Amino acid sequence: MNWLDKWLDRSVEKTTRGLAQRTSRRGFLGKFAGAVIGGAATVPLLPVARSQEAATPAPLEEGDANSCDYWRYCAIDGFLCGCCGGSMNSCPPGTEMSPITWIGTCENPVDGQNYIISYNDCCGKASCGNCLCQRNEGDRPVYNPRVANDLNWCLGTTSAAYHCSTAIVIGAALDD
Amino acid sequence: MNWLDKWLDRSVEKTTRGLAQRTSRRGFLGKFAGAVIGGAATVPLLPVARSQEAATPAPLEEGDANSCDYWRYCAIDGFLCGCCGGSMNSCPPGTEMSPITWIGTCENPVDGQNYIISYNDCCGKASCGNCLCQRNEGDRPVYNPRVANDLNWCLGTTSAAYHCSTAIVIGAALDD
Amino acid sequence: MKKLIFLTLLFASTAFGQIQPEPAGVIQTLPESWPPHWIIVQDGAFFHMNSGKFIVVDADSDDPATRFKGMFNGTFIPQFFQAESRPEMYVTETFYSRGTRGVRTDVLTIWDKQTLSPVAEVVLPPKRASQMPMNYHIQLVDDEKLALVYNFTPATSVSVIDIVNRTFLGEVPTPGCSLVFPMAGRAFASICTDGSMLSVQLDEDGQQASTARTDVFFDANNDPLMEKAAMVDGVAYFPTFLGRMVPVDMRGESLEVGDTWSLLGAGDDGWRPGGLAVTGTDGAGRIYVLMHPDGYEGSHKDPGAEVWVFDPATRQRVDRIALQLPAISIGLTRDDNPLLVATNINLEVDVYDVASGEFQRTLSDIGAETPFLLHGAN
Amino acid sequence: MKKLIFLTLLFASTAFGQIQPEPAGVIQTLPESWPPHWIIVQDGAFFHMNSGKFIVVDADSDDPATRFKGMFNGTFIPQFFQAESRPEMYVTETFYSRGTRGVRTDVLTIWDKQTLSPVAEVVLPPKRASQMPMNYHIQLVDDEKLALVYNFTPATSVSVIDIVNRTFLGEVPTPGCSLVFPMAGRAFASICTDGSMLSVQLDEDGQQASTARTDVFFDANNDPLMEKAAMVDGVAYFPTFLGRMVPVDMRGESLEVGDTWSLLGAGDDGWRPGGLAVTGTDGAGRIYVLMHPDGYEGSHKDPGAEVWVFDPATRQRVDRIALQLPAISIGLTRDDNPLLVATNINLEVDVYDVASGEFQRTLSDIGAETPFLLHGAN
Repeated sequence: MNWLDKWLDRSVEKTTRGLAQRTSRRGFLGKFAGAVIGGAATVPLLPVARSQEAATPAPLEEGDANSCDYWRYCAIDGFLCGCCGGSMNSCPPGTEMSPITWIGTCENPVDGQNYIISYNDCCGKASCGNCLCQRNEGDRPVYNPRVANDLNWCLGTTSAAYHCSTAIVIGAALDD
Repeated sequence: MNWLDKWLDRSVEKTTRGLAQRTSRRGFLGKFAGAVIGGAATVPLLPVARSQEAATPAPLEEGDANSCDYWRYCAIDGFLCGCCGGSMNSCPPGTEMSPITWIGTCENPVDGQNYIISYNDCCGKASCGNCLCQRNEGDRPVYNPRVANDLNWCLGTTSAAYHCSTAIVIGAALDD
Repeated sequence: MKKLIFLTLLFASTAFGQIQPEPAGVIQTLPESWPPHWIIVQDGAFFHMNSGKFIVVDADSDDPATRFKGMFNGTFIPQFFQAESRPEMYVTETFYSRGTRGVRTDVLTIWDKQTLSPVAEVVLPPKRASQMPMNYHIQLVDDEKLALVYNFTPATSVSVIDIVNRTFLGEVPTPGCSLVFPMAGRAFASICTDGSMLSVQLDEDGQQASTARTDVFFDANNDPLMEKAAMVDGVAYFPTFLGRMVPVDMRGESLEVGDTWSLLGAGDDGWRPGGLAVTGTDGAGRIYVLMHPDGYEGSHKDPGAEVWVFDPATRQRVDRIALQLPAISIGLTRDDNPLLVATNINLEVDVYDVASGEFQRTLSDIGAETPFLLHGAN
Repeated sequence: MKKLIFLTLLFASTAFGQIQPEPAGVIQTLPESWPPHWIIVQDGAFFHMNSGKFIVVDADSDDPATRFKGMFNGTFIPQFFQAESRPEMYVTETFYSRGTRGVRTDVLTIWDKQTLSPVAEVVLPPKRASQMPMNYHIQLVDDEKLALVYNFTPATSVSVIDIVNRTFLGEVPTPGCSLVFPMAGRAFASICTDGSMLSVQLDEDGQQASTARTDVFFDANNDPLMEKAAMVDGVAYFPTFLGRMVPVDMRGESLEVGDTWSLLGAGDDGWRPGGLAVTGTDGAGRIYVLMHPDGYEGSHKDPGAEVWVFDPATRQRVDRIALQLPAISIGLTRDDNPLLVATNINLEVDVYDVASGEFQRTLSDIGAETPFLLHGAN
């Protein structure tokens, strides 16, 4: 039994309380991605595709890009920018995209292909407050900051105020 | 039918949402008190007792001093300081009592006597968030500031941040 | 692109798949002119006043995720005004150097409608009125060249700002009178404790040139004018606690109090105006008033059950919209096919089509704690 | 009494009744030494980060109104530490001159336990780690003469403060290592990305005197130490993701890694530690760990269903407390008859009596939005 599911299930009630429940462990941004970190990871090591055959201008996608279940968010943790006036890969008006990001490796169910996702926070305004989404797979403690989602990744921005998080496809990865 | 009652009744559910409901018209401090304002008031004009016979060191009271129904709060509007680490007539630790107050005239059900109540806000910390209590009888628009509860009465304090409200008995009043 | 530096470091020894990376660093912008059914939800964040918000929402949208167009912050129960001639919005807000303590700074922040970014600020005397959100704390006059901000310390005054050059000009006292109502030219009106109104003419430098007072024309105790007036074509329509409507013509050099009429018709006994934001107007000049039945002393801020629509020319009620949930505040979009929006008692925003009177949808999950005021976008 | 001026004005022509007016201007204070069952609820206000709170609550009280003893603010996900030798609490917080924008200022604010007022502040380099609340962001060492604050920019370092004289002394780099764990004397430890720990000795001026690194002693990827250690008598006990317990003795000049033991006994397969605040200790030196069944990769922050109690001397589980609702954080009061407090999945605080293991009450309506951490009062 997955306790987290229970927790999140309860929060689907669209009440203020439900919303509050979704926040408690926020875990800002930053997730574990085996291919990038390398080393002995608990998630499968995903060497990046070198073959031109895999090349496509962009992955075909389907599903609700503002649902926490969407494939790109396999390692996201924060308010989805698509619910905040941005989109899954752009920031809402008046925010600043963090130049320092964390990386996930997510499988696109449409093509079964793994893609490298850069999770860039949008910064400089207070919490968006919508569509809080958290997945802790691959998260590690804060002494391993590149894979720790208890960090606020609004670093290198004019303001460290955290607003929401994007999920930007930056490459394809090949399974072992 | 009293729409406000309906509104407040719903808010008695002890949910975050319920709590939020109780806030919408907060109406900081300041209420109408006929005896003090004088003039043609819609509430009964209550000349203040001049007789020594009415003198008592303090009124006898009964009831829950942290309930919005408590007699002293007939003209209060805000978070009850008794739920915030203060009491009905003292401020919570680390706050500052506003030197500028508004006045109500409330009937004590124990002795049937009317008393003059000074509502002093406690200031300098963010919203206490507990026991929001509002009664609009005698409230008038903000151009009549001494009787307007849409004002923040944290005036003349080091910080205007509003935390909670007290209800201090400062005298007895006689009915007409 | 600064943001790529860290990525480059990470991937220095790692090859990428050969797909085209999506562009990074994209920041959305909004149109300079907003669609007519966008609204601005003013969230006072009553339990967290240092974290107030203005949320731009598409009131036509049935998609809870995409109806949210953007937001900007406003601190410590800010007040708000939109320009018509410029894509600008104005917010007066208060900051303390240590959150709720320390040195106070009041500013008028100018927000750009396309970028939802602060493009300038004017530091004000730290006197702005700390009150519940209301529509006559900030106004623009003189073809939107001057901004006026109401102060309350409890002494009352108005700060005058050259909003074109974004400089503070001075402070005009308004003893015994509150708020700012726009008059023609460089002038404003305030409403006074004694039941009169004050008008103030400003000179070229934004200083007080002359003032005038009307006679006492209302009873501030027994049937006070609500300060939450509806303005149509330069006339302010003040509902009273007991359901009268008092027009004050502000188009001339002096104020002219018009004839009072009643909001109530036959069978309307007991209905009164009430709520936090009680009035609204649409592009056709109709006036909307939030009404509740069974009024009593103290019910003037109770949630309303219906919205009554009046034609100020004929002084007749022309429509009556029953609300699916009682509401504490109403607002209107500013187009010819307006939506009525209402903050309901669950602190969600309900949308009604004015033409049909029908409930359309509830805008919940927009990140608002206490959506006190609703503004149709200009 | 300044406050009487306004009243005097009002009542100038009005006689009072001859009762004794109640005193005005009374501000409550708290005892210098707090009752052992008071707790400090750290509300990160995740949806309103500029309005965080620390709320002092009597966990023994069944009266929802009077259990609230007071509060103070903390801005932008503050971190917290209580002194033992002084009635002081320390909060590191971040302010922007315009709320969420403008000039950043980081401070360590010193709060007095009797007055709940800020008695001093130390301005810090604007580098403090912006992370979820956790217990090893601030620590005191050298008989509480030095305060240490963890920085992350993402370069890691520690700010050193003379907390007696309330002055910033300097910044010590901790490359590759995070957080501050207290060591004996003027020294601290940090835990490192590579699976080792760093120890830093400070000189009289609070500057780095010497450093040492342990060998790599844990696998930071496959079974990492949780940084949320329990400290008992100078030994830090780190639970691992998979349920081992790794002690590190911090009482000497250098760190000594002890023998690892397992939290799991026969029949405990699948149980793992997890949550936001996973560990606690009581006055008897027992260690409390928030546990959930059916663990999996990524479950290390899931809410826990039980709290397991261990005696670190015997390495045995001595108690097992079933929670009435799953919890995300736990804390303990620090007395001999401790209460276990737990932030449940409704974000209320549940209270359990440790001796009986019985649920006592739920502390709701304490004005907290997101009560992330719970601290027993010193």
